Amino acid sequence: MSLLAILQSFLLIAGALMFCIGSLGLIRFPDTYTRIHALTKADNLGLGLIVLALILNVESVALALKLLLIWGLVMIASALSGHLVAWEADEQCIPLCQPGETERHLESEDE
Amino acid sequence: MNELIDLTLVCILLGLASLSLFTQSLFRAVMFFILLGLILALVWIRLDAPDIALAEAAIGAGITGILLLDALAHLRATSNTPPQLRQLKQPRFWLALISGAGVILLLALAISEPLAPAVALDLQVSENLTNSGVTHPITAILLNFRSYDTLLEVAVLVLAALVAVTLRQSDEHPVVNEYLPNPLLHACLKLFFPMIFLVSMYLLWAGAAQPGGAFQAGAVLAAAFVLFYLVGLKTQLAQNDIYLKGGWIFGLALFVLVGSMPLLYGQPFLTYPDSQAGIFILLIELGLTLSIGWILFSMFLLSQSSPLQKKDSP
Amino acid sequence: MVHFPMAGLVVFPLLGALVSLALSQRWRTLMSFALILALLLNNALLLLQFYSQGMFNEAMGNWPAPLGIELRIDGLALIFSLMSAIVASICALYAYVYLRPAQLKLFWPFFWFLWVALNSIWLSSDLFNLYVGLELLSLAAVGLVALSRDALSLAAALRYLFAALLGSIGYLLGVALLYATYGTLSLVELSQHFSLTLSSSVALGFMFIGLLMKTAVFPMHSWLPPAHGGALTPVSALLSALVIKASFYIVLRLWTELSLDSAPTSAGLLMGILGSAAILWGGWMALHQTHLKLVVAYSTLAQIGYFMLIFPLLSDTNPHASHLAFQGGILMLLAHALAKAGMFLAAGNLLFCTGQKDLHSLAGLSRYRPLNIFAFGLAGVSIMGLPPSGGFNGKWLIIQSAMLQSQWQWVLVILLGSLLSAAYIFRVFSYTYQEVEGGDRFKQPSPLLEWSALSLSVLSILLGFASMLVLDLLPSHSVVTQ
Amino acid sequence: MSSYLIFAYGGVGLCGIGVFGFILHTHLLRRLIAFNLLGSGTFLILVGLSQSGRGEADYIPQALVLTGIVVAVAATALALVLIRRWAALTQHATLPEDQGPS
Repeated sequence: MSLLAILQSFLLIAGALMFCIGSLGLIRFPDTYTRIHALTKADNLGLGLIVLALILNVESVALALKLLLIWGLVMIASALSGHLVAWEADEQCIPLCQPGETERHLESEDE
Repeated sequence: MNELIDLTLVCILLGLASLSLFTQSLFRAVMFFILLGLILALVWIRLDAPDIALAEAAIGAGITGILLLDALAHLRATSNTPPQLRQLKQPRFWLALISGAGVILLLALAISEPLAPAVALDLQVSENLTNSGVTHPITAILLNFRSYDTLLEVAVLVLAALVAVTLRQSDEHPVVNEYLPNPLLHACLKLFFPMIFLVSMYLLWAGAAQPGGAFQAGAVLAAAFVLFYLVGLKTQLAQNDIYLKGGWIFGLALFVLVGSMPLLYGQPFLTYPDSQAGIFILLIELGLTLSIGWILFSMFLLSQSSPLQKKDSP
Repeated sequence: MVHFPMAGLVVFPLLGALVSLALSQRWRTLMSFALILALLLNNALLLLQFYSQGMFNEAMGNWPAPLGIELRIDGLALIFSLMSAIVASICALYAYVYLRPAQLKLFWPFFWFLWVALNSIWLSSDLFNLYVGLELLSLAAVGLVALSRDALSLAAALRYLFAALLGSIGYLLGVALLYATYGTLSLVELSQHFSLTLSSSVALGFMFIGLLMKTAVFPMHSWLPPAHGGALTPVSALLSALVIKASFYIVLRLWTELSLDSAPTSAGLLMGILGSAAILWGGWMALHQTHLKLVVAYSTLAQIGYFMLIFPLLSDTNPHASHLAFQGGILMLLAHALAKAGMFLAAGNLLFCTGQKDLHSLAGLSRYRPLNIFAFGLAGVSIMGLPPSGGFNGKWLIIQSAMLQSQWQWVLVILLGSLLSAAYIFRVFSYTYQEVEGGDRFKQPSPLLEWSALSLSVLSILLGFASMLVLDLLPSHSVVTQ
Repeated sequence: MSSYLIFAYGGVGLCGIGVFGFILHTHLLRRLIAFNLLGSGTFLILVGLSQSGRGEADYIPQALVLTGIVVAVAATALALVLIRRWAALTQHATLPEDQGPS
């Protein structure tokens, strides 16, 4: 196993882990704002790590640039969508959870 | 190893399918369904069908998801009875169970039989590919070998849009443009719009040689139109009946026109002139892309104008 | 120019759809009727071409099957195409007078798409193309049902849509299995390689269940009466006369092309039992309706049952008898299309006269609106199967075939069904003959409405005299046993 | 077992679940979701099974599925329009015969 392969697998696994952490945050965090925080931060990093791992493997510069472009676009998109969700939540006056408090509004949201 | 991935995918697929049917909350059901669409896109990749993966992600998950969510918002006020799985005594439950199990059993039996296709249609496709005007087999099938299917399929799309117009309330006001007054959204979308159009046209252009084509491009275009609408840019064009319907039928009209031209020269319907098939296919696809984008968008738009009257008492 | 008449069957209605969406009101109507004329002419040309050269195929885009899609004109396709041309043009004329301008504006495109779908189904010999055609047909039909936009018709449209969608998926499942097994979608090529293995039986099972659901055969029929009974009158006529025939036509095509008559008789028997149940149940329900259009809709259910009786009678042991059954079935289908369209239009006129849906309100109409009652009655003659009518000839051929094969149970069912249909039609009559006081308080429908209903009814009677002319179009032994 | 065949069996499962849900549910939106599942299952069988017979990608069923997906979306959109209008008129998302005593 070459050094490159080891580095690649390390990056891939780390990226996948970041996704797991982000998803964990989505499930476990108490309110909308913290959930967005978990999703946008962790997933962007995760995608970045995976893109890096893939770049190590490509032959042409063009392909590497394309991969980087994907990363960049996804970052802008997720930043924007995160912002929009938080903004809409703020518009609807969804409160921030205080420490120790469990979610209330979500139960009513599902009905 | 690969089988393991496939099996996992299938398990996720079936799990999501059950969840999307049997969760109590309708909102979650729709969410699970959209998720299922995304997983399906992965499955299509595993099935060596990148074209379908693109279409599934854009049309199956994207457009269907948007329409479902949109409808859900309007259905909020209706009496939403959650599924009652526990009512085992209902004959309906047993009928459903027996039919579902019967379908699985019969299909599994049928599938387990060894296959011996007598006709090798895929060989014929690759033999005739050079005469079809494009190098991507799926585009060749959709717009040349079986273009008659595609013609009828576009008619189906126009028809669906037509029903949406039919059911529009006659007493309604013009569509109120309830855009999102968010400065960041505007700024980012200004950056994105050219890119989305570029992607759409690229998908169309690439369809001749690679995965892509009119339907995927049309779905992307529809997304761009919806974004246009959301940020409050001019969508007055769609208010005008002539432009609205003109946009729908543009692709179909072009298709019929190009298709019936050879009839005048004594050739069968939908025949392309020799050695110019590629150009005509691109022309038709361009028309289809615009029309499909417009149809999908107007489905979204027309549904905006009939808000549900809120119920007075729950 | 050889290619023109056949492609015209699809191109003209497509042009109609485009024109009716794009043009202004006056031009829309004008062009629509011009295109209807063109289509009638086109059908006549096709008939001439068929007389001169017999059955012929045409490959769309010059790609022959199995790679491309081939359209085919044979006797069966031609009969159905002529039938839909006649019924659709008279219904269009009726709709033009009957519908309000706002409704008419929406009616035209749906009508044209419906016609596109019908013609594409009659002509197609490709399994997947048939699927697309079926979907186009169902969506157009659902749109037509929803045209009146009230809650009742919306519920009917939804019920119809879900039944139709489930039916299409059933059909598509079957196509998937057949393609995987035989590697072809062309019906002609499939029939060369077809053998009744487990997987192809399952495939055909799914296809038939789906198609019969779309045809509203007995246990899967509950969507039909509200949809056909609740729609606007010209729409009801189109749906009952033509739309349900399309899915049945595919069943018939598959059955004969794949030589299922040599299959185990249990399949045919099952179809026959379903048909018998439909005849009895539909007749019984029609007898107990209080709304005129629901009576006619349930009568459609019963009539579908007669078509199903073809299948147990198609067998390879007695080619002559099974050919008789086939001819009888086709005649029944044709007679039903003409008579049921006429009956619905006449019923629409009667409802227009009284302004009410209830059967009791018909009292006195025989005296004051005899022409409409006469149209209704003539159609009823064909539905009941009294001589001389297309319905009688069809029933007679089927009975003959059943007697030749000594399958007496079907004869019994047909006789019982005829009694029931006589009962529900005379029941309607008995209401109209009741005398009322107060003289002529009914509205007068425009003569065009009355005459279009009457012309269809008369045609269904005339079919009784011209039966041989129609049957000559069919191959002399269409149920060929290889 | 080839991966094509695995997905064909997955499609069988989807079809079964779809039929079960389609008949069981009375809520029209859920029924529509069930119909879409049924459709996806059918598409998986169509592509998966015919490719497992050949052992390689077969473009014909893939093209058919592309057509099928578009048709399914059109049908779904049409159904949603009808459902919404029905809900707006009656405040119900189920058909009258399924509403039961209330």
